[in-house]
Amino acid sequence: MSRDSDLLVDVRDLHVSFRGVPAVRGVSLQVSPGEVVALVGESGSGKSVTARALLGLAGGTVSGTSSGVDVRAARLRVAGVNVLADATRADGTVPDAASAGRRPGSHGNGDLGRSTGPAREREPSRLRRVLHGVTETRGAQLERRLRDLRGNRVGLVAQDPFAGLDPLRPVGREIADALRLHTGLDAGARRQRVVELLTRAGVPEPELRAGQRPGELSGGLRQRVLIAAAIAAEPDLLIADEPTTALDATVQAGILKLLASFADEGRGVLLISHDLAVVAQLANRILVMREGQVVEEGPATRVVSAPGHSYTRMLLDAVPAERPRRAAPEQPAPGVTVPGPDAVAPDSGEPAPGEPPLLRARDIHVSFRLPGGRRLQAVEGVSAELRRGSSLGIVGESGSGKSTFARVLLGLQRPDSGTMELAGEAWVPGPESRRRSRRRRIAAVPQDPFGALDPRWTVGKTLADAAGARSEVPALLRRVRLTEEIAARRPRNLSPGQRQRVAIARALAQRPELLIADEPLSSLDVSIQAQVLDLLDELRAELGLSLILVSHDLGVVRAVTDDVMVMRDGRIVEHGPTEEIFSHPGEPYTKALVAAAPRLRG
Amino acid sequence: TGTGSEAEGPVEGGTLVYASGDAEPTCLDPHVGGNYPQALVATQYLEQLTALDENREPVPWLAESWELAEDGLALDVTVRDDVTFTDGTPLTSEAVAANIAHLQDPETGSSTGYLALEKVEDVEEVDERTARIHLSEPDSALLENLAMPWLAIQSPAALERGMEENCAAPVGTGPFTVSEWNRQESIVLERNEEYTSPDPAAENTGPARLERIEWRFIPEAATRYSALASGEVHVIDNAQPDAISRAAEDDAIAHIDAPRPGASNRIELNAGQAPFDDDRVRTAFIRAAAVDEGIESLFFGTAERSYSALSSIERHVHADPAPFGTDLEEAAALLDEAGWTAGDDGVRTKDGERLTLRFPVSTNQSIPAEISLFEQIQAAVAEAGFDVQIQQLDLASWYEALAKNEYELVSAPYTRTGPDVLRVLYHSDGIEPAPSGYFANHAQLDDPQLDELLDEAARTEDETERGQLYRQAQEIILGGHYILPLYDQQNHFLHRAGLHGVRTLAVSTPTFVDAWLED
Amino acid sequence: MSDSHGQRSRPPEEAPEAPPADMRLPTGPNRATETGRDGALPAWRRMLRRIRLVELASAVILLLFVAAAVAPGLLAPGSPLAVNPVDAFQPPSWAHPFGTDESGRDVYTRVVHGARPSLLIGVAATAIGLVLALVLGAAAGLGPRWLDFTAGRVTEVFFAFPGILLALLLIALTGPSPVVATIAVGLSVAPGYARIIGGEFRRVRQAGYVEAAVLLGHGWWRRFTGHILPNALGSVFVLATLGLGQTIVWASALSFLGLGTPPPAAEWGAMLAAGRTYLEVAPWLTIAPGTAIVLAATAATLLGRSLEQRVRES
Amino acid sequence: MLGAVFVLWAAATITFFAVRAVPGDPAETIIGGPGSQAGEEALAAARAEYGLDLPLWEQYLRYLGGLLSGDLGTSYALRAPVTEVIGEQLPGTLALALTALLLGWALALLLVRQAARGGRVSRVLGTIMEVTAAALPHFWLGAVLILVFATTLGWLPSVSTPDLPGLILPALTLAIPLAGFLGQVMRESADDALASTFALSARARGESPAGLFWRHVLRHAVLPAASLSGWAFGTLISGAVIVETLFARPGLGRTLFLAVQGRDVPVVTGTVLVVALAYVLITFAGDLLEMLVDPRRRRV
Ligand SMILES: Nc1ncnc2c1ncn2[C@@H]1O[C@H](COP(=O)(O)OP(=O)(O)OP(=O)(O)O)[C@@H](O)[C@H]1O
Ligand SMILES: Nc1ncnc2c1ncn2[C@@H]1O[C@H](COP(=O)(O)OP(=O)(O)OP(=O)(O)O)[C@@H](O)[C@H]1O
Ligand SMILES: [Mg+2]
Ligand SMILES: [Mg+2]
Repeated sequence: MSRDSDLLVDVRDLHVSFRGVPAVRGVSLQVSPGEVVALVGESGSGKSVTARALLGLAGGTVSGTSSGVDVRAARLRVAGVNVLADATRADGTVPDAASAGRRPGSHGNGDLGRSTGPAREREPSRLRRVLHGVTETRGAQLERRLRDLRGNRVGLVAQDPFAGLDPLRPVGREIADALRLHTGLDAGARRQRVVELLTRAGVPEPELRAGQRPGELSGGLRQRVLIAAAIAAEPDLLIADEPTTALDATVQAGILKLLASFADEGRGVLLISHDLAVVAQLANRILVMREGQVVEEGPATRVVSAPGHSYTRMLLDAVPAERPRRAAPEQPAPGVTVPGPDAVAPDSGEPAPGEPPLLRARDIHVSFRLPGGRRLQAVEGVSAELRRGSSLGIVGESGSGKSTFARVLLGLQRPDSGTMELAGEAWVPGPESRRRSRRRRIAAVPQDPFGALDPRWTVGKTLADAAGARSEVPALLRRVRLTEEIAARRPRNLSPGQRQRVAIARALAQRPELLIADEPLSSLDVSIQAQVLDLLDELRAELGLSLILVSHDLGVVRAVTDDVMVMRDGRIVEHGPTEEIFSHPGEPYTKALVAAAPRLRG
Repeated sequence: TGTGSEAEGPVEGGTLVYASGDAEPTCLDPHVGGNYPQALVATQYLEQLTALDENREPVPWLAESWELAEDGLALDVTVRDDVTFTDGTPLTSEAVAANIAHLQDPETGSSTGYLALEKVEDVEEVDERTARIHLSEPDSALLENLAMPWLAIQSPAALERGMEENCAAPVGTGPFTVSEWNRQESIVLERNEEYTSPDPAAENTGPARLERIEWRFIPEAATRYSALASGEVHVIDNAQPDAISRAAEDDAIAHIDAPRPGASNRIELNAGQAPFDDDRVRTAFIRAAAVDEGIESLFFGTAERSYSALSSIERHVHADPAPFGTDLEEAAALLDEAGWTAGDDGVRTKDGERLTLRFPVSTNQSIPAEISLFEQIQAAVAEAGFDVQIQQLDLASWYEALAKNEYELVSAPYTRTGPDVLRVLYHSDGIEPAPSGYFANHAQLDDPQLDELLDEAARTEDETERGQLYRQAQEIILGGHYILPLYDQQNHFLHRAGLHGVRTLAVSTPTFVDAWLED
Repeated sequence: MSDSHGQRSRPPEEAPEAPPADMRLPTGPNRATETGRDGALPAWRRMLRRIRLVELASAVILLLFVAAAVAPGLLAPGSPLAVNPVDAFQPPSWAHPFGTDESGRDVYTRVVHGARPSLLIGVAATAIGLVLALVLGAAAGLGPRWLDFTAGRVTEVFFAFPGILLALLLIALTGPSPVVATIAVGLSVAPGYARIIGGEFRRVRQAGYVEAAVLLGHGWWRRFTGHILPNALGSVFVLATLGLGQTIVWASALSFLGLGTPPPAAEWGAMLAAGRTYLEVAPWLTIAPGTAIVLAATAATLLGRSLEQRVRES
Repeated sequence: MLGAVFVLWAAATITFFAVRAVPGDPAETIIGGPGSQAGEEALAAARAEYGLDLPLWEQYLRYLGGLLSGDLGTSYALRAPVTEVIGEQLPGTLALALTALLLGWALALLLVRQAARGGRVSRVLGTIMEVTAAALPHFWLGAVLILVFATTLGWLPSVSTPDLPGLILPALTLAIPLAGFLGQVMRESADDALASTFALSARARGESPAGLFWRHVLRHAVLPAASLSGWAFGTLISGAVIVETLFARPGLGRTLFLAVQGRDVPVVTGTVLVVALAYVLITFAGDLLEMLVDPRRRRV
């Protein structure tokens, strides 16, 4: 590998803890120019915290609000800048003598960035902070240096696309900010560049989108905006934290290509993902993390083909696309959904011949008003039917109206026209009071689980509320592979993957007949994905659960659903039995989608 | 350097800024309504038929002379011949008749002036300069009353203009004329260049020396004083005790103490109903109410204890400290005797009734120091078992409380010229409320002997005899413990030491005829 | 119903069947602290360690005020009404720590005895304002369209009235008394609160977790009490703690206009209003009650915010 | 629009009846203030002139009729058309209230900004400052400002003058408590915004703490406060009653106070109408600001 001084990222023995709770425990990590390094691993294993620590933002945002964060490392250099001293400062943390004693000093390479008398140095800074409420002058200098690092030399695509953009500002402004901060472009040039960047990130109609606010954009669009903002100043290093979770396969392919080209230009990429297929396609090197530690590290090909650690092996085995469809297809024959009247209903016993389908949506139209008065037709005449016990996948490019359609089915979005019936009874449109008594029959996993969890409620309370009894909470948590300890936490202190599992657990808690899940697995690592998928299978078998699954991950859709519906621009372009559509896609769009899906091998 | 030290004599010109703490009048014509703020400002542009000399005897002003008929039922008033109103109308007997008619016209809504002319039946224009005032009864107070600004003589032509216009800019014969009125802010008064009628005590014979007066309204005492101290204004009225005591140490500020005539500042005990219909309870209250120390500390030595119903500047004033001695034990004994027995919480009761005294206080009329004094009285009489309830009310509610007879104690100022004010305040006629609900006899003193004395005094022209009658009347009022006199109605002015020649007139309003500013 | 049950089974510190080690996520917040520097300390010391200085100071101050309100005689044995004109305008001294007022009353005693009426005015007026605001705000922020419209208009009419006018009219109608002043002040702060609360409700009702509750089939009331109110409460909380000081001060403005708590009651607002006459000769007359108001409000705000932050961050 | 008319109508109606319900005879106000010693004739004349002898509902209808034609009636005490009285007083009060509003906003922003940049200590200090400011009575603050800046330092006039220096002290007196309140209200949302993921994104983009504040946090902080502009204006009018008295400033606040004291019904209702109108306008402006900042509000 190249000499140390050339390294874009040089981290030795990084420790991060929150109020004494360790999140990262001794991670070492190097990224050279031209290299794509991937961090994979369990949800909550500290991947994001590691990534943030590289920018001196381990604890989140600015000083003052994130006290209680402790960052220490034997070495923490990014693009030649020693982040460490700055990191501690910017976080407003002052390490105290007692905990300094516990610092694991296993790396004796003499470059102990923060152990060279930090206490002596920091004492006055605290005093001054007390007096003036401002960072001391030296700290300010370092802060300025760090700011030059952030955005300019290192770009970060933050993990959660739903919360990563300021809801009050047009997204184009966010991108333009990066340009304003790091380039000398004037306003006009910036505007032009924003459009270019959006185009490059695969955003259609970039001029229009630049003027919209995050609330008006689909998850995938927001994620691409974040990418555009991160690459705006052409940084040397791009840290991409789950950059494609909300993207459909074709767009994902485009983004991955973008990242690859980045590395080809001699820049570095630190990619965080739980999608091993994506990682395998792109990364030169892979680090596998677990509980704050790196358990395995090595060249991508080697790690994928000959995993050394049992956990890595487990991860690889769990990749859905690599598993035969339906791990244990005991009985369920595919319940055909597409308006074929003769379809056979699955497991839940033979339906009476005249029994209506569980769900029948007819000709749903939804439109939104855009700035400037134009209307956007988000869903245009979509119909669907679902028999009891069967499952329907909805795939399609980002912004094609999948979530909107799902929200109509849930009775959360009033359609402009169209109707939906639940087990033959009117469901939508109509007043909420008519739905209320039947609500518990349908459960949902929203695309934005963070927003859907009451920030004031502990996980335990949320689950108990949905289940109706506290006693079920531990079991629910175990089902989604969360520890019971999570029950006492609040959403803010969970990683996205943890939140998503809480959302799933809540949906299951109400023992629904129908589960409508919008990207339920996007933030989960494959091992847990597999477990959740198994769980869904189990429930379908046991309880006759019907499922509507919105997902970008064609592997998952293929593994779980009986039928699939492909959407584009608010319309259905193709639908039919899943296997058939995947093996013989009829429409060119479907073909492209299937072709673009990353594979772990080959 | 420069002109105008005291020694060198008066300087011409300049604008005087006067800051009044009184409410801004709603009408600048003092005939309408008739309160003290109106008198203050009207003194600058209106003048009266008579003035009062240093002995408070009526002397000619706009009236050159007068003659009372034998039977006392007609008064011939001859006005000066060299005076014209500032609108050019000459001063004639017609003007006198028009003014009295204006005051007596219900549409005018005069109250102070109207009452002062109660006995006037009609005015006859004997000739160009002589008006004969016919009276229903002899009125020994009439000439004194004619000295009040509320009976000032205005241009008959101007009175014709109608109330709205006249209120905005009355026309008189004074040293200044109203030129501008910026509501809630100031009234601008310009010098009357044709001025010929200074009051008898004036040293200046021609037009005023000041060119202009800016009459500002600064209701907040501290602000007013601050403005004076920083030289933003030259004169302030309603100077507060603490400000006066501070000003005493400031060479740049001078003090004028001009107690108002008429009644003294006193607390009246409502003898018209229980418990004060019992002389013993009234006496007990007065024995218990210690005020001397309070007056000393709250007023910083600027107010002097009064023992009289009348202002100390009035003629025939009779002061007697004897009825007002304090003695808690005597108070207790008297209450015991009257059947008020001590209760558990220290408040006495009788037949289940608590010894509660309602004391409505008008915040518009009582300054903070005075309210504090009331609080001290409240605390002092509590020792004897009285439960005084001070209710701070706005003026309208205060009158309402009085009209409904919902009070045992009250402090109401009354400014008027001459001892006849006693008749207004303590004649039993004053118990019967006017249609508006107003009545002046708050003590509800109903004593035929007193009524007789006061009526007789009002008819008596002979000053010695009059003095006798008023003395007897006052002895009844003081001896009967109907009132607790506190001090003269406070009327303090502070002004920059560079302002000279300020004097006060009949009702203690300042005149600036002689005044001049050092520059 | 499930609450009592829930209390028992809460923090699964010693879960009977701990998940296998490799399934464990980073440990809970308490654990590391225990094993760390605080490990040796008993539980109550650990509790104390976590109490921030600000919280402690605020709590102590509030406790003092509450003590003064409950048993003023303990802190200041004298009578707040005992006048002694000879002693008027004494600057602070050992005998009179906060000096004496224009009637020679001991300002310290008055401030202590003023705690009850003042805090009562503050708390009651704020409560009146908040309850009204909650009703109006809830109707505006949550109800159906027509109710939103009506409540919105009512709030606006309320608003359009200058608060002081309301107070003046009420007082003119019934005469001044602490109760009227309290009601008047409560009414006049209500529209401001209603506006904030309405906005907050509007924000919260669109939140994903409220949708989630809809999906669970929870009715309006359950959504309101379970999610909307608690999440909107943050700002309500701020208003409430701020209101404590503000309402006392508003009431004192009425005293300034001569319409507040009738004298000579020892009430902070009335003391402020009365003392301002002597601002220059005896500044301690306003400084003492003013400081009391500010201290009470500040302590309530700081403690409240701190606790709220704890709840949010725990 | 209809809402605004309703608000104006309701405000006028309530005021009309409320003032009439208050004890005290308006006729006395007409003839020289409460406690006038006027006779029955004078009172009757005054009542007839102002229509006070009519049944209350007829007076009300007449009043409404007058309103429709833009006639707010004639002041009992000032004997001048109410429109004229208000017309004279409004500019001064508007200037005062708007200056105070702007000043209050500026000070509040400063406070929030200061708190957003520092550590916990400065946040606590900020809170103390805000709460203290919010708990300063106007009459006391004004008196202290006069004492310091007029009497002692002599920098500014103690009596309000129509020019700018005369406006500073009164406006400050109103603005400081307002700033404390606004600051507290803003703080809450500012904190949330600071802790959010988008703030992290911005910081990761290289935004400075100041940039983060002005470009992101500020918008979120301003929202709840902006919705309060109308209300803040209302409190400023209430405060103006005191400040105008204190600084001897002509204005609507004092007019209102005196009119209530004098039971001058036309002036009270007229003033309330004008304040209500100003409130409606300012709320509208505040809503515009809110919508400008937060597009989510536009759809509702
Ligand atoms: N600000 C914070 N305060 C307290 N704990 C935190 C904070 N941020 C992260 N954590 C905790 O640190 C651990 C690591 O979190 P991190 O976000 O790095 O996980 P991750 O590996 O990125 O997971 P995911 O795949 O779900 O995104 C988690 O247990 C999380 O709950
Ligand atoms: N509230 C809204 N206002 C305006 N436009 C909206 C709104 N909600 C959604 N849209 C638009 O409707 C279209 C469909 O959005 P939707 O969220 O249904 O997409 P999606 O298929 O779920 O995409 P993704 O896979 O990225 O989540 C998008 O163009 C989006 O910008
Ligand atoms: Mg993560
Ligand atoms: Mg979506």
